[in-house]
Amino acid sequence: MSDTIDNNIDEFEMPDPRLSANGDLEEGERLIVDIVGFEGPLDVLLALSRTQKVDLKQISILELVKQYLEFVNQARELRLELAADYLVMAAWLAYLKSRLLLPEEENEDDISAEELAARLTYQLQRLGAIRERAAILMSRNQMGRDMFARGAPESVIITRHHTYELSIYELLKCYAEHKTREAVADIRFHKRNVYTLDQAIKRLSDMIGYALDWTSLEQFLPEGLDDENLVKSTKASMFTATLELAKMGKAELTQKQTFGPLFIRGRNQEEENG
Amino acid sequence: MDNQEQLRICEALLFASDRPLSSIALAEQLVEGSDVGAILSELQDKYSASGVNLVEVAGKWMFQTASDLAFLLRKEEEKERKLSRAAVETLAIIAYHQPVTRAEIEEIRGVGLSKGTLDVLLEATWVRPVGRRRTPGRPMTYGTSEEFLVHFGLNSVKDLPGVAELKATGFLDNVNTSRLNLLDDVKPNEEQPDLPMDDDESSSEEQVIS
Amino acid sequence: MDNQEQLRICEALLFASDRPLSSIALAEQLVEGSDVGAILSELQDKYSASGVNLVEVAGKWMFQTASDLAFLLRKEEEKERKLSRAAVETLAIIAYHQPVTRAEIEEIRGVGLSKGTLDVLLEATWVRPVGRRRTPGRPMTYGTSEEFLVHFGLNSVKDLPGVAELKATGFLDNVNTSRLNLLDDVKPNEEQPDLPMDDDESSSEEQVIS
Repeated sequence: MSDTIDNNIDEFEMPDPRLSANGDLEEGERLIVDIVGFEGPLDVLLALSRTQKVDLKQISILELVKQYLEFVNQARELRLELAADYLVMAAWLAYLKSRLLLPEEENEDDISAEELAARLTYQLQRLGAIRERAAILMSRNQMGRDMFARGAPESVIITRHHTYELSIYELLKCYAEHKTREAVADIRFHKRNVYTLDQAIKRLSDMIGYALDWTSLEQFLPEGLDDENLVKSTKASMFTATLELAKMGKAELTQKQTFGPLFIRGRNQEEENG
Repeated sequence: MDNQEQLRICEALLFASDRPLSSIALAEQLVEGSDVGAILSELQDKYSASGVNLVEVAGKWMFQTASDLAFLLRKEEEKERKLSRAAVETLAIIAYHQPVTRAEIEEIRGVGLSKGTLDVLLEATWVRPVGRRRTPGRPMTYGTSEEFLVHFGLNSVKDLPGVAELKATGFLDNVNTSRLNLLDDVKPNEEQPDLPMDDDESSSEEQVIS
Repeated sequence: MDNQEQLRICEALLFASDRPLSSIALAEQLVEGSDVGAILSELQDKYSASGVNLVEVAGKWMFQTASDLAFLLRKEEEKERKLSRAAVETLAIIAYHQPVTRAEIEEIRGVGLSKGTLDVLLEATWVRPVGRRRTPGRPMTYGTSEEFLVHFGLNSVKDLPGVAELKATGFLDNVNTSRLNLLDDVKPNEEQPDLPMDDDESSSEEQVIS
């Protein structure tokens, strides 16, 4: 079978070809510092661990740390630009290395160096395991490459007949709402024919001087009004005007019975007279 | 490879192909000297009683659903659908203002009318083209159909309640009574009667509908 | 209709389709009381030696060319969807760890995930967003689709190669994505089920895919 490299399970089992291409060279120089080919520090670590040619469970973390730091140093000597990730990992591994070499201090808060090493191993194993599965997955027969579905599917032709549900209520409601909106949009303000309060106060003030006795409010209303709206407006304004004049102390009001006529007389005059 | 293997390959090729295959094209995929004709006729026998048959069309071969089962591939579906709000409003405007052109509907609604909205109403057979306006461009006018009246149980469009009646039945609750006069503009367009449509126009419209 | 007729109907429906059909969908087309399971297993037998096989994928049923003919049918000229190494690895992580967040994928691979990688898998419709994690930021989680199962001939994700071993070794345990987790205590994520996606989120995500 002409398998592509993706299907080659061995790729993940063998030492990484990116590292071992210059197999003749010394251990330290054997690294091909081609970081472009690697996908981050974990990828490099996994590739390096493969060169130990042992089961991932038995890899020597110290050895791995040494290899990685060499890798990074060499890259720096060659003035290759290393992403920050690589340097962070290098710093962390250097820290781990020192912890592993020094006698462990009695400190319950700290995680032991062995535990940290075990976690790194776990991560490498996990990545290794998923890569194996990825290779196995891609080596499976694939639809459209190894096996095929019906090339000319006969689709089910569905003829849909739509019936529409709408009640007369919904229809009318909708139209009414439309009309409501339209009405709102069409509001026009007509100039209303009114008798203003200022007009009323002036008229009442002028006339009250002559009303020394109680006089019905009706008597003060202007005559000859035929617009009913204007009559209403005039009454309202004249009533308000009497209240206003009473407040100013220019008039006195009295009403003998509920809903009965309202009587007014001027006050200033009386005081002057009295 | 034995003959049976060649048959299996033929079978797979015909199954996976997106077009009918000639016996020559098939032969190219088989070991030299295979009797394609014999293989095809054996395959045809194998499938003759199945739900799928191997048929020869225009000198080429393909699998096809057995003709007595063709009904499986054709389904009629009755589906109840709900009209969009725009469609209901458009229908109402056509009902009250008919005959009315598309431009007039848009003006009344104050928004553009998407093609689909009118199509849905035409498909529902509630709305139909009724003529052409005697104005520049002779635009098509729309009105309601007999199906519309039947669906809503109306004898004629004159049975639709007027605006005052809508108010009386509470449909126009939110509208101030004093403005009702502003609403009372529902009167049919008193213009010259629209032109009747020619027969061919009418049929072309139906094509749009379908 | 006798049982043979029901079998022909199943055969025709499955043969006509280029995607798997569920036994429920098939049963809807048969006379009431038909034993779909028995019919399917009879059909499977009937085709077991053919160039076309009836297979169960994604919990559904479909005809496809026999896998032993792959080397004969493989279309060399058809440009194969070549996935990058990152994409293959990401696909495997999503398949085995699903539902999994972007941050978790990055944690396992030890490297950031470029936007294109996930896009390729989403575009291939092998991967889909499946919900949101109940953690701060409510990150989107990803899983595999039915198309994924069909493409790789799997009945369910439980049938992924070596899934049991991975589980046994603890490699499928919760992924700790807190930064510098090597230094932190490994705190398993809380076992709250992920949030399902809202409809609108789902559709907006689909727009990204399409």
